[in-house]
Amino acid sequence: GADAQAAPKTIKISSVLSLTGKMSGMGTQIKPSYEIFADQVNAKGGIYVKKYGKKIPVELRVLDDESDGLKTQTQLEVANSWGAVANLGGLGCGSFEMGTPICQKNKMVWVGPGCGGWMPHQLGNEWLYSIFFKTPFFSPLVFDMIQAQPKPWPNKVAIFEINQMDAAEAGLYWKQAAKMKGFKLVYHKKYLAGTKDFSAMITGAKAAGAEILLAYPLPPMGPAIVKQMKELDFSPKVVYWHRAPEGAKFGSGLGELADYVHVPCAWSPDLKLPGNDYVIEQYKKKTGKKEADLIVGTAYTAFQVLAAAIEKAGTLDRKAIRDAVRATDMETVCGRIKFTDQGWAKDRLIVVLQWMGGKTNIVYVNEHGKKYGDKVPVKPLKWQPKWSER
Amino acid sequence: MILEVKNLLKAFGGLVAIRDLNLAVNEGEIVGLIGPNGSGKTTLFNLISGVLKPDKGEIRFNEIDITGLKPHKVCQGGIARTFQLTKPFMQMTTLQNVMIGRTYGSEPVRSMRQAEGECERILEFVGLGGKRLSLVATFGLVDRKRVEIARALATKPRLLLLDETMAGLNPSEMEDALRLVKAIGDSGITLIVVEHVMKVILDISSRLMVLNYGEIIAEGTPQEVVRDEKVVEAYLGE
Amino acid sequence: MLEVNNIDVYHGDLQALWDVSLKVEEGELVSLIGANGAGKTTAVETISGLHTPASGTVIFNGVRLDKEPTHKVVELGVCLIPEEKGIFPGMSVLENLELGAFTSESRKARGETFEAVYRLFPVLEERKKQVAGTLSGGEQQMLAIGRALMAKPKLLMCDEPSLGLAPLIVKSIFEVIKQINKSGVGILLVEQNVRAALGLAQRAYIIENGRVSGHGDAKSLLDDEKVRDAYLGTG
Amino acid sequence: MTFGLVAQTFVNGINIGAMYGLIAVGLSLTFGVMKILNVAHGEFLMVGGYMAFWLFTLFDIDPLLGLPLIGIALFLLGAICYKLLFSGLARFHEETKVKNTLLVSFGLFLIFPQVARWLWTGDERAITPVYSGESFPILGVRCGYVPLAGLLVAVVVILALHLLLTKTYFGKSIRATTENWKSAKLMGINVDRTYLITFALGAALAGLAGVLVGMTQSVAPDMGMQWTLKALIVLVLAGIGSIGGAFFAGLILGVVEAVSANLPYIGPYTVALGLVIFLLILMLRPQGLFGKEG
Amino acid sequence: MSNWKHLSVSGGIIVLLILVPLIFTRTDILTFFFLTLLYITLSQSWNILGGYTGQINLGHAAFFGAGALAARYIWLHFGLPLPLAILGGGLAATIFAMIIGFPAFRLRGIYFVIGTLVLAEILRLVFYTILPRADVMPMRLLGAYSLIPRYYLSLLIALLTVAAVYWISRSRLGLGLMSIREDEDAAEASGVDTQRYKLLAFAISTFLTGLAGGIYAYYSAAFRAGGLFEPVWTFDAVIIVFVGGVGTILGPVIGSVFFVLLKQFLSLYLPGGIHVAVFGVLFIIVVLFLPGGLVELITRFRKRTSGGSIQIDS
Ligand SMILES: Nc1ncnc2c1ncn2[C@@H]1O[C@H](COP(=O)(O)OP(=O)(O)OP(=O)(O)O)[C@@H](O)[C@H]1O
Ligand SMILES: Nc1ncnc2c1ncn2[C@@H]1O[C@H](COP(=O)(O)OP(=O)(O)OP(=O)(O)O)[C@@H](O)[C@H]1O
Ligand SMILES: [Mg+2]
Ligand SMILES: [Mg+2]
Repeated sequence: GADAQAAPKTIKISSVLSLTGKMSGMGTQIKPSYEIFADQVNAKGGIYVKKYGKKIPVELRVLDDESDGLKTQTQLEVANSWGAVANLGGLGCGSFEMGTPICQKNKMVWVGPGCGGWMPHQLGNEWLYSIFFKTPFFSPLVFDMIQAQPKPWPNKVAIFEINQMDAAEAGLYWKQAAKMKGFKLVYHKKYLAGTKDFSAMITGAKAAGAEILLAYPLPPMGPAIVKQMKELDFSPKVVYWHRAPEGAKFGSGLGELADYVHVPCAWSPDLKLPGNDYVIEQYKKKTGKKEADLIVGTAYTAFQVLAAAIEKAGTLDRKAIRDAVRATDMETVCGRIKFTDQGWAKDRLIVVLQWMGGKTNIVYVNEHGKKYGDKVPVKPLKWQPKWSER
Repeated sequence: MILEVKNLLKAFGGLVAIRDLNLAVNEGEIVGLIGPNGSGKTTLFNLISGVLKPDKGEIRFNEIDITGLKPHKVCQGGIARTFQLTKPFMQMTTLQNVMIGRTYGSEPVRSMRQAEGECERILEFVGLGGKRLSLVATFGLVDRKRVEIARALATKPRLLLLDETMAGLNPSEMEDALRLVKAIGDSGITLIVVEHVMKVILDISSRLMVLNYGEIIAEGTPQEVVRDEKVVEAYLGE
Repeated sequence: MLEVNNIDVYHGDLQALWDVSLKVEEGELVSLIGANGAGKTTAVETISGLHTPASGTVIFNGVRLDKEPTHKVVELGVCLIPEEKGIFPGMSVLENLELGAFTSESRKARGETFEAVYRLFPVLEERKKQVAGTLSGGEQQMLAIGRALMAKPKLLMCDEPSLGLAPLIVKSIFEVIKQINKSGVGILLVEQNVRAALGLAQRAYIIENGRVSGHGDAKSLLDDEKVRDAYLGTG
Repeated sequence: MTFGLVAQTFVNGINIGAMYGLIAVGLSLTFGVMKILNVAHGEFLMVGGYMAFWLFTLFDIDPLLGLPLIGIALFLLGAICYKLLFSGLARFHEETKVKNTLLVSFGLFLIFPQVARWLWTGDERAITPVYSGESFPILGVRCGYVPLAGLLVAVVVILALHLLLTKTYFGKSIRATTENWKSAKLMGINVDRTYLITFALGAALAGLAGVLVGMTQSVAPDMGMQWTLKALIVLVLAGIGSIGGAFFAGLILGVVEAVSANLPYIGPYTVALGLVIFLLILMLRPQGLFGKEG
Repeated sequence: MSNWKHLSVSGGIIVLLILVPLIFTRTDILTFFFLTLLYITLSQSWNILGGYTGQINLGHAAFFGAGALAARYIWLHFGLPLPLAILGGGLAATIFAMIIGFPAFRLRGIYFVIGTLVLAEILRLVFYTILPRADVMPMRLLGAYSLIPRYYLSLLIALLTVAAVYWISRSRLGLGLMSIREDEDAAEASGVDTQRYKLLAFAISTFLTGLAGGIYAYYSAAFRAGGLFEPVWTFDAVIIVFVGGVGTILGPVIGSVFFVLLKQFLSLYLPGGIHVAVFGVLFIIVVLFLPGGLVELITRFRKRTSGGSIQIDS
């Protein structure tokens, strides 16, 4: 029955994000996305909670973790004590791995754009939900993408592997997939986060005759690698990176130098799925940017999923919300979201984007995305030419 | 013989600071050591106290070879020293300064209470009784020198090396200091005293040695030495 | 030439000088004597602008010094050889001397002053390439004086130039000071060695516990009973 | 490894090493000479990089042409920081000074990146003039224009600095001030101004290095500390106070890193390897590679 | 203050601290209490070497990290009892310190400072490489996780550390350490075996740091091995010691409370990054205008209110 008396004034939802520190670039892109969704919901009176028989507005509290894992944990304790019913996560496997155990211990669901790493999901944490696909499933994409092009295909693969969990996973699955699909690994180097000079690795990969370069660079390293590749006249046909090319300033900062770089993504502003126009328009209005950043849709989706789950749970009980999140099966601005028991989104739409002329084009879409037909407009892929011919 | 130095040699790069030096000091003596600036007096103290290692030669204390021992070992063995440029522990109290000597020196006392009692007596002795809880950093030169002497005494040395403890004192302060040094000598501690102030050195030393370019050029009773031509030429002037 | 009027000087909360006044006339050699910690060093450092008096004035040739920074005071021709000598140990003897002539005026006359200093201290010319920190105590004192002369001072203040020096050197240092004074430079000499200082000076001031307790003709002070008791010892 | 690979590796090492050298030389001025341990040195570098970014994107000024402008801007910034924060500490005894300046500059290290985030957001920024990434081959070895320009700038700046310190009165006054603060005053040296200028020069050098880093790599608000660390390492490697040595030590470190990055097994530890070498040298030769004994 | 007054005040504070988990049940408040106690141990242990012995160790994180890693492995991966694991953390840090201590103390002054900084940096890089994954507490433990035993253990170790420093400061050992800080040559000349006592101070300091690491290993739901060696662990300890009052017993305690409160307060009430900058500014102000730290502020205040003379309390 409806008990208006006991109804809380707001639905408290926390979001622990990196607004300062090393990862702040990503955090400051996610925050407006969450706010857009909160405003949108609140404009309609909030989320309907059956237990109270009415709509209750959402109160979003963003807490800065200063890109420091320890701070991520203490801020989640603050969120817990504040009475948040759920937490919306930030990006990056560091905060993901450090933060979600706190959610597990405090029994509060975490829904986030997440990280590519598969490992955190295999530990049995029942409170963690990531709407991103995981390394074993998206790593082989690069080879599928190449083999979907007209022959001749480039064949020799170089991997620059940063010493981070998700990159190590990706490295592993890249190697496996390359072998299965008939590609040849000619160069594989591990390097430390914080490495600023890539000329040694580039020189090595070039000497090995690499035609496909796979890497997982952090955003600040993106420009350095590109410039040094040009300087050393290394022009593999395919440059396929995670992370750095997703950065808000990758294309605008590098200009023509960014051309031909590929990045796999869960969302693109070119997707024509319902709701995207609104998100992009609001994002531009809110931030004054010319283009929506690549993380915007994914973050928005996290909130979409959480809000739907709260409504479905019909109560603000944390466990009930968690169970509802687990049972999610819905269409979002990112396509269909459905979780596995381990909390990662399965059968996800993934697109591969190629930078060209300061913006991204979708040049490949995986089988789960093909179902959407024209709503995922794919443009032809271009092999990277020699630097002298660009 | 309490101290015996044989064929000691020390060079800094090309500069030979101590040149094949021999000397002997008897128990209970007060030996004055003089010599021009840069003649090697402080270097000799540094060698005896273990701050520097000699290039050649031997130093024996109480018939025991102490050549090349670390300074704390030398101190624990019974040789204490003061520094020409004073080095008291600035951010500590006078009492704490002296306590370190008492608890780490040659006959260390482990009980803090007992050490405190003894140190207070030493402070009275050097005339710092009223300043036991003041920070040394607030002291002037005279008191700093007193702290150094007290700290050295607290290590219960049998041989004490004093490096220009009188420099910078005016004549009347010097007289106080002189009385102090004499009292130390009377208490049975053997002393080697480096000073440039002739009045002082003549007054207290039972024997005088003159160092020049790292060599002993004269040795004997004060009266003999000051009349020595070489000494007059190298050190005293007409 | 130099006039110090009623200055009070503090080291932090601690007052070191009370109402100190003194004068040095053109070409005069004046001595400042007193016990340890009496405030002699504080007095000359205040004149040099290293401390600012809380009250009172310092006037040199009609210019107020007490509000000026040290480098201005030096430019006006007042030089101090500090108690701890203060040579630049890592630099060569030559560089030390060059730095002595830092003010633009003295820089112009560098050539001549070099000659004059070398004439006074031939050993400095022999050692001009040597790193100053490796000189012996006596040589360092000579360097300090030589360096001060490079500035072509009108008034030279020496803070205990005999400290820690062998008797032979002490004699020659006093001799040099006398010569410098004869060449027309005013000198304010701080000394523990009261007998020598009074022998050298024309006039003297006695400082006790931060106050000027007496002043007068050097010869008469030498005979003064109280001075004898306090500073000359009984020996 | 083929000859081409070896030669290319060396050239790469020298390019990055020159940058290390330039950064270390700036720190060598403030730390080696004045004993101000400025852990915010890398922050000046970061600001320099962002200034170049601004000049380039807002006013279309080529970063290399902007160098003098940025040098002046950072000089002023350094002067302000010194005046506000460090001038009171300058007269302390060496060890106290090192400790206190370390702490104060640590405060700066907390503030600067945040200010940068407000001004330029947390994203990395790249400076890409048309010739960015352009290079030419010599005997099959690629030489980039930008690294070459960096090398040139570094060499010129270091030579100029060396001459300034040893040949001019001003340089001597800097050294004198460090050796004995009180005596320097008594020589008629305006000690406060000398320190101010020296510190500001150090900041300006960091700024210049920042432009080069921005051109070859990218700038981000949190990049400073890594470069400070690098500079400290190079500085100690060279021997504190040795200006020319700092440059050569930078080159050596650059080459060592470049070579080791291509060795099997060591590859991922390249950065750590440089540090291990550093520690070994410190143990065996505490005065550094180019420092004087004693 | 008389000894009695000292004792009763300390006793009262300890009793209050014991009551904390009964009064506060909010996990964030307990976490902040826990962190404050952890920082007390971390900074107080730094203080032994840096404040009392005068050896500025910028590699503190190396020993914290060694302690934490060792404790975590002994506890979770080898399955030994927790107290043993935490003790093991302390010992691991000490053993490591002794291995590097011999060469490290050949370095004097600034070379020691930078040498230790680099040491921690090497470990950080190496551990990020060989253990790139976060070490997450097993889910079975996370399900039953409670902050209360963690709080009490950290209280115990913090008290132990403070007591150790209290004892050191009043003992012969403390005198020896301080003499090294003031002047090594003079210390040697007074009979202090400076090399040995430096090593001893290093051993005590790193043992306590290792215990802090052990406690952290027990507390932390997840950490990244490389992250344990991040310079922040060192810098936080250094900041706390200097803000509180270097070379004093109370300094690190007051500093830790101030640090945790201020950082937390600022980050909750001055968001948008202002808190980081404001913290930096406040920190600089303390360093510039309160060289003796907050402890000095307290003594000044006491002097003013009581009007009496104060004694030098080391
Ligand atoms: N560590 C050192 N390195 C190089 N030379 C040194 C060192 N210590 C002393 N010397 C040199 O050795 C010589 C002897 O110096 P020492 O200090 O023993 O003289 P001293 O007799 O004590 O003189 P003073 O009366 O001026 O104190 C001097 O020429 C000095 O410059
Ligand atoms: N930097 C300082 N801080 C605090 N007190 C000081 C400082 N310098 C000097 N004093 C104190 O001021 C008083 C005067 O000292 P000053 O050095 O001027 O005496 P002095 O006559 O030159 O003595 P000396 O013969 O020892 O050189 C002394 O009590 C001294 O302790
Ligand atoms: Mg001597
Ligand atoms: Mg004096």
